Amino acid sequence: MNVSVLLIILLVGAFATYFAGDKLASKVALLFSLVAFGLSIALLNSYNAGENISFFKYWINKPAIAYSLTADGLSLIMLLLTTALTPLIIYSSFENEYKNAKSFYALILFMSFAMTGTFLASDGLLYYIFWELSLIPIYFIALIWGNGDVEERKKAVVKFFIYTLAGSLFMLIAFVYLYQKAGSFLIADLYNVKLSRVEQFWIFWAFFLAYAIKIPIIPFHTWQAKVYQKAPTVGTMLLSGIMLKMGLYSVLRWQIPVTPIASKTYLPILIGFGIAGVIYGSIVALRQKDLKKLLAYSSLAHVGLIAAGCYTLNIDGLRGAVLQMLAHGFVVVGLFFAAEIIFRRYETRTIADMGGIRSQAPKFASLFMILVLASVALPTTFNFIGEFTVLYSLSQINIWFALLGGTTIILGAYYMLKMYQQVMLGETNARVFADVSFHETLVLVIIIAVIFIFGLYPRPINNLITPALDQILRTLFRIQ
Amino acid sequence: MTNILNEIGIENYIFLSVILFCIGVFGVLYRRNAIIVFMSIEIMLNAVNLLFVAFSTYHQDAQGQVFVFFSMAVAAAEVAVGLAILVSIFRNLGSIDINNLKNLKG
Amino acid sequence: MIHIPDFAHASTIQIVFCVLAFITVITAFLAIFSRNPIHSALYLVICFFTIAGHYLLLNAQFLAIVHIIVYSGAIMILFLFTLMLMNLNKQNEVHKPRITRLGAIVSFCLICIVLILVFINSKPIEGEYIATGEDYQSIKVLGHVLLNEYMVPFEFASILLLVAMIGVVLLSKKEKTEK
Amino acid sequence: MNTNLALLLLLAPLLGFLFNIFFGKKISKTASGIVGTLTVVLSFALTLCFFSKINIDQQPIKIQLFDWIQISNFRVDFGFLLDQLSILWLLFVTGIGSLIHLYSISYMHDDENMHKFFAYLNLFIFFMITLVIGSNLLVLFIGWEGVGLCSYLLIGFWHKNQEYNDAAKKAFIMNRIGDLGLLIGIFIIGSLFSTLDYTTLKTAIASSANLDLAMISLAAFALFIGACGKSAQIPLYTWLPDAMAGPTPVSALIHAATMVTAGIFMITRLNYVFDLAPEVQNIIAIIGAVTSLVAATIALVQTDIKKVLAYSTVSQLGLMFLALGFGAYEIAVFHVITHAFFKACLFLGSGSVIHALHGEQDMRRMGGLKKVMGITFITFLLSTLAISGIPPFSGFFSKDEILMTAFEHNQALWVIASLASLMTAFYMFRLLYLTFFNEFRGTEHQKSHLHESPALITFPLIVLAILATIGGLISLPTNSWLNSYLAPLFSKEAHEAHHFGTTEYSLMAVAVLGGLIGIIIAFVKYIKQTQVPAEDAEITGLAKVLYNKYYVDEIYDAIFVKSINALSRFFRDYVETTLSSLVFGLGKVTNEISYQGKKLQTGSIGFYLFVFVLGLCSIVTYLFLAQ
Repeated sequence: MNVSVLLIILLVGAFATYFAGDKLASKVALLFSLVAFGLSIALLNSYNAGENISFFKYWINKPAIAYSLTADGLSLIMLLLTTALTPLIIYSSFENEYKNAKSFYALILFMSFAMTGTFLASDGLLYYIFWELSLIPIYFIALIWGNGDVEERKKAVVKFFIYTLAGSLFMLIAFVYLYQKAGSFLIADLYNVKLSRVEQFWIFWAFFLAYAIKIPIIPFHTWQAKVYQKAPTVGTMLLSGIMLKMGLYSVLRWQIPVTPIASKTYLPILIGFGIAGVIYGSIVALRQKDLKKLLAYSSLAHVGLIAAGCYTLNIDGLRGAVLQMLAHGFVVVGLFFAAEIIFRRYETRTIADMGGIRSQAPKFASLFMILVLASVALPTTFNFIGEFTVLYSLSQINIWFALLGGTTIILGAYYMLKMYQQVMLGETNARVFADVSFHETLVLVIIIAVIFIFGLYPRPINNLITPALDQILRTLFRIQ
Repeated sequence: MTNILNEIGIENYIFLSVILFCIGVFGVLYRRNAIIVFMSIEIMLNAVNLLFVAFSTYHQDAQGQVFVFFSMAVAAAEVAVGLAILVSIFRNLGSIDINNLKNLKG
Repeated sequence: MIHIPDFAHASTIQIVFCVLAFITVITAFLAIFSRNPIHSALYLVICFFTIAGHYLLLNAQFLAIVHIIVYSGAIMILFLFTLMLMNLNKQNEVHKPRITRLGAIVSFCLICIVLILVFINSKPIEGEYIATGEDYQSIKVLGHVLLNEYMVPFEFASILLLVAMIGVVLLSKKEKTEK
Repeated sequence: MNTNLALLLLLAPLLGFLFNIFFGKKISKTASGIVGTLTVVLSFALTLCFFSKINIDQQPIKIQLFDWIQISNFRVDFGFLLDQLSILWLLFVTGIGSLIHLYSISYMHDDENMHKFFAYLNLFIFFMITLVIGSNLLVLFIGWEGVGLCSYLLIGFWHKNQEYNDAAKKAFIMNRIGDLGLLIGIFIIGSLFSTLDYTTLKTAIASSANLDLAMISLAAFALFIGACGKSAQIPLYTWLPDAMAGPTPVSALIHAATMVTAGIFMITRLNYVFDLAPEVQNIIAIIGAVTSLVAATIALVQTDIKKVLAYSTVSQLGLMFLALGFGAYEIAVFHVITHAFFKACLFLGSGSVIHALHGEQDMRRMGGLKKVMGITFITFLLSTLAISGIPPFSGFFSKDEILMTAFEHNQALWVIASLASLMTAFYMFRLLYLTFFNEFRGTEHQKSHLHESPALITFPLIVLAILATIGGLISLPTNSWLNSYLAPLFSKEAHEAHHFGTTEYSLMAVAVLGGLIGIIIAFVKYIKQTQVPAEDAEITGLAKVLYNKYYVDEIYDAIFVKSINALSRFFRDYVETTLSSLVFGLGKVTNEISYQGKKLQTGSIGFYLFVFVLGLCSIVTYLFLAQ
């Protein structure tokens, strides 16, 4: 068995969902996504057993493009994140009514397919194709099923689409140039190609532009808040939970190892970008009126820290970044789901309209509190491990980086608790707030369970990713 | 049997067809009546046909003439369709002045 | 190297060519310049006849005949019919603005000069005109070439004509928009 | 066996928490309270086991569970260390914790969310135990953040009141500022010594030849910032008085006896690090002394009974830091213990008073309670005497030790500290007089309902009052059990018992005299002249500055909160829009180019053809020339 089976399952699932019709669509989609999750667990097992789960076949002879899917620890963990979050996200939308549900769920599965492909592809052009492919479904999901004023939504979504597409174009140029040099798009060949300083400089920034927009790193983040706000929550979850990680993953997989000299040269600048994102995102989040926008900016802050970790170029930073990616993926999905739960009852996302929910819905309040605490990286949650490791690695480079990056501990607590206070606490709200239903509880409990299990015992993940990250660093420093 | 070109020279055919072609171009640019424009196009086509035949003789090869056949077929089809379009334009607009056809304006 | 016909010692063929060429150019000009489209069409017919004459001069009898049939016989008749259908013979064409005419003349001169200069300077390979004596343009040979080597394009040409025919019928049919 | 017992000790409160969270609502309030209490009592009993064990064999017990965080050159495990220090801390955490749980069963009985209250209390005890028995700095950090969380939950326990929520949030965020310091300290220690484990760290420091003293100082300073946050020292003390918004048992347990001493625990735990950084120790001493004076001055004029106690706590914590600054860790620990006894008793006593007055906290509305609340009064009196440093109560011994050490090292700080303790005696007796003496000043309705609190409330008071009275026995000036008990922890020789000569005795006399002066002033003012503090609006001059806590909250608000909010608004309204319009600007430029280009499409065929011919000419020319 190899990884392409997973892709096929997801693609078949997308079609099956479409043909299942509106009524069955959500269930069929859930079924297929669960199958995909099970399959990725099986793949993990066979990977751990030492089996070869990669897949290689020449696709186009000239230019030489291979249908090459490789899974190492890093790819697998991202794969698991995708396939674990997809059923969760699908399940979380069970209580929503969507027009044309079959297309909606088919697009979710299709997006999952494209993202999985991105994490697996080890041929530059194939990777690029998957990368761009993942943009299409989210465009439609946000545009068609989004909320708010249509014109504004269109503006935001089109901006997002064109912005990210434009960024990716630079990546494509870089790939074409690399192909000229290496004569192949295969990642191994790209790692080995000899590039001069100046070439690395250009390629590095071309990649950076693509990833900085996708991640997003400030000042390339302007698409984010609006799209998060306007997209349906499912779309927001997909975007923030998985799609952002595509950018971060790509930094580790493609950008750093291909351009080692440039990466080392610009290390302080890039960490600076990341940390600026942390501080900026946190400060902007303080004064947001819209719950989803606030969460978007908090995500910006967290992702900034992850990006800083990626660019530290040491094993702690990389490992912390990956751990934090996973943790952030789960927590942010949970938080957006909490926002959705409130929206289902109050039909609003404006923080000022909320308040006093806790006394009506104690169960929801507790679950939401745990998510908030995880988001501010309380020890024993998964986020703490990531954040601690990243900050530690930053302190290895310069203690000031750690200090500045560490302001997320303070500012994060400030805006999250302020939000929680305004949303949940205070005099009992005049409007009735029904406590969480079974479906909603299940989703939140699963997320929280993951957060705590890996927060206390992250060793399985460590064992999985460390060899892969070591390999990346060895490539980076050209150690055989 | 001698080659006729010994007497006339291929250059003269070339010049003739160039002049014919230019007259065609001039007609297209100069006139506003769509039918005359069409006629100018026919002149250009014929200029090319003439050159084909001249070179067919020059090379002593039938292929040039074969192309003239095809070109004629295309010209016939083109004229037929073009005139039909003109007729329907005339029906709709009451004129075939090409300056009136400005729907392509951006 | 320009071959200037020596009019003093011109052979019959040369004279015929010159006369034909002269008529061709003049009638082409007249076709463009005459106000009345019917006249234009008639001049053009003459022009096409002289071109057929050129074909004959070049020994391409079959082609000359086809040319007369297709152009003078079919295309120009079509033109005349259209003109009469539209009743355009009396229509006074408004002159184009001066700038347009100027543009037309400029581009005419330009393309003339460019093409002629190009052909003059292109230094054709000087050599004897070959005369293999082989028959290469009789109906028999042409038919052979056309239906062997160029069979597929030939068939396509027929399809093209068929399609054109259908298209024309559809186009010129009165639209039933009134329903 | 040790492992299982230790785990049971740790997990019992967690189980209590889980039980109360999930099933607390289904069982009766008292039952949930009893479950909560029993789990802590169980922990206390187990602590006693360990205490007796360690007294016999002197061997610290180490427990390694499983690995947790992986760093490139070291690993952080879930591990626990039960040595003298942690068991000592456990003793009073679980001991006082049990008493306060017991107290809460009665105190919180009217609250509909009592099961939650016990759940949070249990969770707090769990995290406090984690903090204390962790074998490395990160496990300590779990507890450290965890108790901060519980403090947040409990301060904001009455979550319908947004002011309480503000106080809770403030406490959490100020703690987090300290936490960042602690984390930075952990990072530096980790990168210097590649370990966070206490015992390994100790040997690493002892064995390494050339230490990077500058970095160690930085680490010590960062750790001290962490301690400042948790133990409410300048400049991070303002959250503690606000934290009084929580229910009174919470104030007693978390904000007086246990959590706020975590900073002292951490510094004592890492004494070998701080010993290497004398300049940081100086800073600690100075900050401690200044904090104790500043807090004492504020406490002089406060009228809220709990606020007075809160500032008194800050002041006493300042004294402990003073001792820490001089490297007199065992003295600081001693004061921590005695302070835990008398301050818990004082808070619970005030809780009893508040309970009797149905939530009234303003001392101007109290008075004359001596007659109705006999037990409360007596216990309160004993504790007040203890905190005022009157012999032979426990506070006398510990405070005197601190003052004596201060005198030895730095006489300026000694003066400050003595002044602070004089003030302590004054404001504590002011509190006592205003609350229990003279006539009752509250409403008639309150007066008719005055009553002594039930036994569940008075029992913990009595126990704590006894401890506050005799607690000094554990470290008598000449024969200190505590010093010898703690001796294995400290690298240098424990402070030699003070050589008792004239200086020492006169110092002692000065201290007692200072306390007495404070008491006498209070007596004259509030008993003889029966003064009552003025209403808020009538306070003027220096008293107003003090009453408003030197306007520190306002200053912090203006400097930090306002500016960061203004920055946030600026970012949101200007920077975000500018960035956004930059991106849109790119689109607009493209649009404009296309709009201008559109004009080329005139629709005039003649023009198109003209251009076409020109293009043709140029192409032909180009091709020709290019040959």
